[in-house]
Amino acid sequence: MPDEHGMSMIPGESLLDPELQQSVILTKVQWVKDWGRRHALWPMAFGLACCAMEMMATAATKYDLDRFGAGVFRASPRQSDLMIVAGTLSHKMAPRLRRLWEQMPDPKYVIAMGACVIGGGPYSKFGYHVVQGVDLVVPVDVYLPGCPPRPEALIDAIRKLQFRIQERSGETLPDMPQGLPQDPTDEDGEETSAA
Amino acid sequence: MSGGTPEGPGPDLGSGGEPAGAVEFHERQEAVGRDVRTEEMVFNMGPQHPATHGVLRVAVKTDGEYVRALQPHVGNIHRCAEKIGESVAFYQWIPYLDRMDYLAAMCNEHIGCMAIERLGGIEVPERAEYIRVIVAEIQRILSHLMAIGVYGLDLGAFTPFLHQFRERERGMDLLDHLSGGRLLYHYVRIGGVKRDFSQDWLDELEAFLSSVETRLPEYNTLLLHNRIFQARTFDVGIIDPAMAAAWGVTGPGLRAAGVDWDLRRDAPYSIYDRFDFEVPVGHSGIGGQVGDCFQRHWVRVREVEESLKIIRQALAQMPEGPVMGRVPKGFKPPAGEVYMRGENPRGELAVYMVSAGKSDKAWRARCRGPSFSNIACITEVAEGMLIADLVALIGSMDIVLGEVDR
Amino acid sequence: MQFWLDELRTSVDWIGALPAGFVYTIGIVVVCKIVLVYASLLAGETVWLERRISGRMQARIGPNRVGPQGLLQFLADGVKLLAKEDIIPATADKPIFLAAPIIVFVGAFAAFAVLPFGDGLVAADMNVGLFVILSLTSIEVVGIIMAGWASNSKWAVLGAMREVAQMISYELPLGISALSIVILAGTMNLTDIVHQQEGPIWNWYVFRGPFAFASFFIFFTAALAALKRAPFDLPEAESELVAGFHTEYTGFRFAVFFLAEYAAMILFAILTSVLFLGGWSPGFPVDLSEGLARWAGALILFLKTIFLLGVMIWIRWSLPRFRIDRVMYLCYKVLLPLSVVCAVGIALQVLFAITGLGTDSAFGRWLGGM
Amino acid sequence: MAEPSDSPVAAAADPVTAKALEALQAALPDAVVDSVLTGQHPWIQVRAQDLRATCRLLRDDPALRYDCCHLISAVDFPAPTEGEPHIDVVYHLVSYVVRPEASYAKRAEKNDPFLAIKVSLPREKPEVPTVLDIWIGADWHERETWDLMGVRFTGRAELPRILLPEDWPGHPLRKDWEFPASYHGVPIIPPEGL
Repeated sequence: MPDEHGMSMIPGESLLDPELQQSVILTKVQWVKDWGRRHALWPMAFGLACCAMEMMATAATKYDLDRFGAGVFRASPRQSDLMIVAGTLSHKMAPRLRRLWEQMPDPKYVIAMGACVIGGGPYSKFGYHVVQGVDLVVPVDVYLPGCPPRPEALIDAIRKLQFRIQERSGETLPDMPQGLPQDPTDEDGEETSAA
Repeated sequence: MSGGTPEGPGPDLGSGGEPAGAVEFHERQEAVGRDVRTEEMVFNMGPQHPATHGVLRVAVKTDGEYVRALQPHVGNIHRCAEKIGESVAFYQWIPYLDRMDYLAAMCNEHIGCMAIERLGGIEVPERAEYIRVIVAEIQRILSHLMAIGVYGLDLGAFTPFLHQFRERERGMDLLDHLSGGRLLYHYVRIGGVKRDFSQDWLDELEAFLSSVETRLPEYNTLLLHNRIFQARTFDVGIIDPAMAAAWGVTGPGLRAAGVDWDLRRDAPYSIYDRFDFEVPVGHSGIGGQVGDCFQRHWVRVREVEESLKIIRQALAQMPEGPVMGRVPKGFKPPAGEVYMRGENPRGELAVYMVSAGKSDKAWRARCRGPSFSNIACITEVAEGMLIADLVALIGSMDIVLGEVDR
Repeated sequence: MQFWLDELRTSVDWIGALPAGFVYTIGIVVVCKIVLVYASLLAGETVWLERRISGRMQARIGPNRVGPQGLLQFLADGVKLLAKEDIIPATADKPIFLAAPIIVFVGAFAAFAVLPFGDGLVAADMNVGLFVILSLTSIEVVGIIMAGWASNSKWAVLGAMREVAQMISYELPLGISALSIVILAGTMNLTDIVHQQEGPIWNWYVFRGPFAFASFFIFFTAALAALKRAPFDLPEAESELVAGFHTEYTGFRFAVFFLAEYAAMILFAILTSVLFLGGWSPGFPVDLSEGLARWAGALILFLKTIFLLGVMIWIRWSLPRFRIDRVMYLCYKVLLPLSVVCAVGIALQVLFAITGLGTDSAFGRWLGGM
Repeated sequence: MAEPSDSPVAAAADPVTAKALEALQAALPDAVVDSVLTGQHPWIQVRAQDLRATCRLLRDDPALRYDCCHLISAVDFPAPTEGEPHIDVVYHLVSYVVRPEASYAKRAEKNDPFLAIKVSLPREKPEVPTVLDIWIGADWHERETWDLMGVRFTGRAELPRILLPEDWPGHPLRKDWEFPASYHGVPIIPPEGL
């Protein structure tokens, strides 16, 4: 769980005296950790709809997300740091998304890619089955508008997230959403996700 | 479970086991000795799984590596396109059609607009028809390139996937320069298209066509002619013509099964009857068996070549003139209904629209996503195959979940 | 290593005054550290190499932002993985889950102890060096099945099953083709095997007749399979099994698996160069046993290793993945009989040489490796 | 605008539908309720209880051989201008086997055996016999029609929802369906001001 002081996720660290946290060695350690996290954002290979095509295009030949160290798409949520929610989130999918997010180890980041996951997008008004924004389900770090956003925009979002991780390391993370969807159709009690 | 010994039913294996005799076993099971107990596992492939091409969830009952039964679960990105279709005005629905099959947006627009035009009796200028065919065929090339590349990815070859993106990006740029969008365009409008080609764009198009022409053999070297690829796809996931017809499989899946059927030729819409092109049909001469994964892949590759032909012919025939017909302001078609079918890259998209008259909204807007029927048939095809073959099968169907769930 | 320590004890007075056992203990620890750090760095840079080469192959660039040309990318990855949350699934078998990465790590890295990096640059110059390496790398299987089983995830179990089936099968052609070289060389000491290949390029064991030549390809193919490299990457086939046996592993434990995989790649690349490609011998007669020349030899071996790693990467990013039954088919019906034929053929070669049946010509002597 | 038959004023009867209608009237004289043979969407309406016999005939008759159920759709008419409130279920059928001509050369006229069968159901209790055993591909279409329109298909083992979750309230494509406020704690109607 992200604590209120920002990105330090190791249990017990936030128990340290705030003044001690400011001391030279600990800030250096924090800097090194942030540096690593910044340059090794492994996204989860997780696409929902149209935006996922642009996410793939961003990882592919012309735009090459791997330049920023963010091109290692992991299929298992256990090994990924960044969830790019690309596409429309439906009510049926929301519990699974939530579960995948919970399966990711801390520190984890979420980019809400596209109009649909920001606020329902074009489906907001008449789409009964579309969640009105992914931030109702998981906390979002970067909102990336567009329908779908261009790959340049996704690169920009990742750069912004990198900036946020290191340069604004102490900032508060977004609040946890209140509504926690239950998985209604998990009849066999099996894991619905990769892990 | 197969725990039955010759003497009688095997011991209860607890959770995960089915009651004895509930599941029929494949012949190969008999190779397991009598002391070996096997137990079935239920895998949930997806919704977050690299092989499901989106958010398909397939519950697979396996015995070791063999698939015993499977059930696809869809609806994870059900986006209510039909409800929206009857809630918004006709012209407002076209962008939603784009988003149904996001890899074939132009084709969807084309067919959706034609449905509405037929409903309202709107004439489309000649030049606009040609432009529509050209952009739809560019879209078909892009979609098939994606399908070819992603199929490689499913089979573990990463490089063809990224290589096809090189051509795909050129094509996307092309449509971007024409319409302003890379993936979803809203370029085809009711009554015509948004804007005309420019000479620069035509030059760009020519460069794109020739680059696809030169690069396609390279992709074939990486996949189609690759020994491992052939070993993975030959005789895997065979769909015979009767099965294809009964399940409603259309598009490359149907043609690979040996059914010589292409709406562009057999029920020509738009101006497809003016072009001379072949319809690739799976046959035993190309390797593998008719209707297997390899033949579906081969049909896609061949269709890219045919699309190139159609575009070249359309460019040569294209007349001068306006690109937008006369569409009455506050367009309200008379009461009636229309069923418009068209050949999408994935199969037959059909739009069934009912107009109540005196309204700018459809009374009912129904879509038949080709992938919806294509993916349903894997329940029958996949029984008894290996998990790796299941991945090959799903990949070869080339589904787009946005269209399955709509 | 003992050679170096002895030299140190005779040349430096105060070290010579220390008890011999103490010096050796400290020496072992230091050398182990050096080997470990070297192997880890090399493994990390192999990851970078792989990402850059695959980038080139795929008409893109690859990581280039961290450090010059992205050379420090693996450090960022490592730091990040170290600082990640360590999740142990609630349903996992905890002790086995925790022990599995350690066993895999030990299996992959312990073998470096007997691996020569150059003439005399070997931590433990054992007479049974090759045997030790092959047995230590087999330990990895145990760790992997532990990981797959203890994760209590179906994908992991399936991945582990595939891994075990594949590795145990491919150890047969791997071992037998290595055995061919042992027959040819008459020793399992890796340094001695390289010494026998010194001189002109046709002294390399890969060029000692058709059987040795075939053995090289069998060995390399079987090594690819044992390393779970594409086209044999079934245990972690992403499009089928999500991430295979390490699906449930996070952070540092995953990093260990990752590192062990690349360490094993380097291990087999070095082993292949030592067994077949003349080790640190440049391919022409030159003395590389003393002083700076020793390090030149190490550099030559390093270059050969990089070349073989490049080939592995090249193969991985070009080919689709095999299917499990095809993998087994290839092993038991193609590679295993071929490797046996090669071993027998080489044994006959040696027999002819010993009995003098071919020694009347220079060609026969060369073929027999005598 | 390739063919003149596409325009809504075309008066020529569709030969494919006429042929099917003829066969139906010969074999099942009571089944056909209504038919439209002209225009761009000709159709034949049959009684719900005769649907299975109709479909079986259409599939098995050697001259018809409709081997593919292309689409099943339902249209809700809660307050039609004439008649009772009803729900129409429309079956669109295609035949790949029987085509007017066997040569696949380029041709000007359609080579497209394509048929629409309609069933009208009472709105309160829309029930129609399943055609799952006639065309296996109808399975998902029937499930979807049940899911979104609430038409129950009788005679099949189970009829689960397909697109929406099992506990979703109501059938959204009914014209009188109302948006629920939330689903499992996640709001559905966007908050005010959006």
